[in-house]
Amino acid sequence: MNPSMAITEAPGLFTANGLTGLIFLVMMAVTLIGGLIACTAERLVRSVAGLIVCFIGVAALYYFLNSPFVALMQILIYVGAVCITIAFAIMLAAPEENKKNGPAGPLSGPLAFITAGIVTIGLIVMAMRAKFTSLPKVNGGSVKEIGIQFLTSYSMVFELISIVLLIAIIGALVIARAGRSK
Amino acid sequence: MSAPIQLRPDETFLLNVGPQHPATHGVLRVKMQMDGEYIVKAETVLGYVHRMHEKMGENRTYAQYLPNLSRLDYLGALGYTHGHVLAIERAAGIEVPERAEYIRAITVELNRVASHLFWFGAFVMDLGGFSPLMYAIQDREHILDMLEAVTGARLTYCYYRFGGLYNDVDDDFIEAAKRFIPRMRKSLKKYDALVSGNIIFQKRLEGIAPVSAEMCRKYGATGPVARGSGINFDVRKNEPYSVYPEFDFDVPVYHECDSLARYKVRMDEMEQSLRIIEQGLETLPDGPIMAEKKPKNIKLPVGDYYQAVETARGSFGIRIVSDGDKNAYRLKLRSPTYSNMHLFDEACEGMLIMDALAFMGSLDLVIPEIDR
Amino acid sequence: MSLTLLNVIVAVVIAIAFAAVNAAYLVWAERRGAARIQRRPGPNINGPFGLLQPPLDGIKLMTKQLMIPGGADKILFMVAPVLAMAPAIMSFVTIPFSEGIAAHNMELGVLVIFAFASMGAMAILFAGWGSRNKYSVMASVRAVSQNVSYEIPMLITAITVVMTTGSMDLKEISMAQSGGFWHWNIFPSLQSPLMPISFIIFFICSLAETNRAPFDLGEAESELVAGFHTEYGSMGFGLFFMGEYANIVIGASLTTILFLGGWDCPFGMFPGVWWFLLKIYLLIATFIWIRWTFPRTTIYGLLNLSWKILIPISLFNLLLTAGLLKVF
Amino acid sequence: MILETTQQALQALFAGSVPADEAEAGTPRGNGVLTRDYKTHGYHLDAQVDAAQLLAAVTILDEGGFFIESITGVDWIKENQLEVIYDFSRYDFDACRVVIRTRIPRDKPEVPTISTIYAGANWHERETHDFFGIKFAGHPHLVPLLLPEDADFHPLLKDFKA
Repeated sequence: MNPSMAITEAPGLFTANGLTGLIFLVMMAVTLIGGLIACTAERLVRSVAGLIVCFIGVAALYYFLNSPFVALMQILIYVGAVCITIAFAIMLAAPEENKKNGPAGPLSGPLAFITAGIVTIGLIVMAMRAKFTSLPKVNGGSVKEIGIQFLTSYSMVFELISIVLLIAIIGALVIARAGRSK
Repeated sequence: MSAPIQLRPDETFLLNVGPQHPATHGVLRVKMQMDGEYIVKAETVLGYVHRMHEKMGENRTYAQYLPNLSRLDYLGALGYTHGHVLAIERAAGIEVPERAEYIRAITVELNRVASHLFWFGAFVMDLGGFSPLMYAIQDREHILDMLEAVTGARLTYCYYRFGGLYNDVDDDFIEAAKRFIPRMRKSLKKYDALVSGNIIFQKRLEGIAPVSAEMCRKYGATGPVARGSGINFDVRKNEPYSVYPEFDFDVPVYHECDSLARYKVRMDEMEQSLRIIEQGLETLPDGPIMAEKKPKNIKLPVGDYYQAVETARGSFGIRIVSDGDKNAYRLKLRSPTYSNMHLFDEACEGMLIMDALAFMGSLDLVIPEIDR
Repeated sequence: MSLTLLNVIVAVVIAIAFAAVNAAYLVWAERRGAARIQRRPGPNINGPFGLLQPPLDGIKLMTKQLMIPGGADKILFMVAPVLAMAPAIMSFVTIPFSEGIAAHNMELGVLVIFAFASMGAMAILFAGWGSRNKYSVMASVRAVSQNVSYEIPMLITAITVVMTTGSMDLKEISMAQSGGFWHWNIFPSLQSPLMPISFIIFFICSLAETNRAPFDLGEAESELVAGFHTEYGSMGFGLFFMGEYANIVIGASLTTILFLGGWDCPFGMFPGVWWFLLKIYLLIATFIWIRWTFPRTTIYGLLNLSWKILIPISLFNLLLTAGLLKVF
Repeated sequence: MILETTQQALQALFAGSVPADEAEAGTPRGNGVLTRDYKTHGYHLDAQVDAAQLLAAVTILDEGGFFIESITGVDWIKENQLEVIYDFSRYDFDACRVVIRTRIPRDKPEVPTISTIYAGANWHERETHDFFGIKFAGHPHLVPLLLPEDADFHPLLKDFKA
């Protein structure tokens, strides 16, 4: 739950570590609140807003984890592109906003609750048992290093992702063009 | 050209453009059924400034009715009063002195230039360019100053009288008008450089909103709208009235039928109007400005009379049905923009909203003149 | 550590102040500039040259009641102006005004600005959607598709510059161009001969990204009334306004840094912050000049320009530069 | 040229009937085609037709390439009649203004619509309906145009009191 638990002695609030922890907690809270809004909001557009808050929180966490590149990419791609795409998708496909997705069975509530509970407890237990060691800094988040890594050790993954994106773009184009008569 | 649209009636929405909307230049309302940015169907709703001028025509004597005509179209009012006095003079058989007719022609053409100037500015503003409006208004101001000195009014002139004019022009006016012509020619060149050659401007208008000649005929479109569709129709040439046969001028006609053609027609018309003014000032005869034989109370013989004139917006017709009394039994005003605007509903179907509003601008609407 | 924190806070406050003052006085400059172009005086009553107009406008906007239209999505409606303003101010933090003046120099300066700029589209979308006004929704859809389309060529062009410089650090990019105007990125070099074209693409994109005429389809007052901020009054409108001008300053700053040598003097002497300011204000003056001269494009003309002209050219430029970098 | 052909074509509608004499307009006259002095009246042909012949007459003009100028009404309250006046003109230099008029009883004012032939007649007919209460049978959308939506009065009728 709280990684600062790993630190044995609780630091004062106004020391550097304490402030860092506080900011970290705030970021956690932002992420969680964003996620909650995204899940529970009645209107789909508000869900997107929640998602954005969530993504910004995640980006801040990345920044905190000393990888500003990933953090900025998170904002640029997830907030700037993915969320807008989702918003457009909602605008294209939501004439009835409040319609629920089919009738919910009598068991669905309890089942969902139980599943969520198990997952949560599992995660908590894992977090408590895990040893938090501070890993060595790999490359200080340098763009150059990341680029070299992408084009050498992870080039296969990188290319596969490109292909997935290409297929997605082609699919989107096909769907979009199908609506036109010419 | 706009891309073809696929009609999905269940996914359209109603957009209410007006009665208060920046593009309608007054209180005009268009109900648009939209499919995204495309117009599926449009219905114009009129009558927001309807004042029942025709009923006033029945209740007032012909002379009392004179000021009403200038309230139709606040931009080119002289053309409308010209139509009225011509109709009465025609029916009552009043001979107008030549000098008066020349001055009428000069002032009407000045007014036409003023009207086109304002249209030019407003039209470019419809397309998102602000500055030309200011330049146009500045040039128009010179005309209004001149007309004010002569007629006593800046917009709603009541200058013409049955049989002549209210007031003779003085040398100052002639001097000012002579000075104005070269200045205006220079301005027109400037407008050409600033606006006509602009690639964004051309792309916005070229091929947009085609109005075929046949469509013009079915709707009775006249004026620059018809001339932009390749119809060589100008009442000044087709049914010459006043002293227009004595002037050497051309009627600009463009065959592209698009918004750009309508724009070009008006820009060329300003030049032609300047030519008329120039010739009129040169050959302005001396003499009286009022007919000598003119009945004090005008009564028209029984019958009905029609007079058409070419105003800045097209052919304005006035039909007077007289029962011999001193006011009309029935007075019908045929306003050009009414017919021109009627095109809009049909022509804008399938258009993008921004093209449609540019098209609306190219029709040169003056709403009080539609609603009368 | 606390000193750094203090530094950061001071820097952020200065950035906000700079953004706000700029926004206010750019409105004044724009109005005066427009007036000059249109041969009229413009605001000249309040104070010398009308210089008191912006604060008075600010007071007026702040003291007005914030009207929320019935049926609007209140939360989104109120969040949108803040979302429009905040990222714009955040971007100021990374901009180096000269070698020594930068709130917080980051290695990834270019990326920071683009990341925050991408959030602006969301603000417009929320504003349009939250207003529950058809004009606003149409305008926001337009503005967002425009922003998304123009981000791509802008980013690609920026990457070209980053490749030639070998750094994403705005400071380093500026430093790499120091020593007279012939070192600036705008001039074609052996490695990237298409730089002037890149500059033009970047400039066009920054016009489009800031929703400025001739690409102001998001407001398009002659057809969509006032676009996405139709329903906004008082400070909600004020924030959108400030956000727009802050974005303009950032766009001009970025253009200056990437292409015009940052704070470098054209003649290789006395580099300093004044050169930087001179350059960005010249660019902003160009923005104003263009806005009051050109008519507006159509939405399809706009998207065609991006997808059919700017993106292919910028991609080609990217590949060419990459190839030439490898060769030389 | 056009003048003669149009006159003949319109005259054909009244085959067998006596051509109307040059009675002064304003007094009831028989159906038929009259030529008018353009100089004093401002139009060339004046055809009064029966409401049933209206479409035929307008079709002749449509085929002749005329454009529609306007449609209006006149309330002849003394004769208890309403008159509908259709103005047509030409785009070419062969100036020929044609007036088609038809008289209908005041208590049952109904004429067929010509908006099927001239799309532009739509508004003119709506306006005439506004002002005179004349019904245009077959008109697609006969609701007030210039008057308020709920207007049930017809201001240009001579017995209209505001």
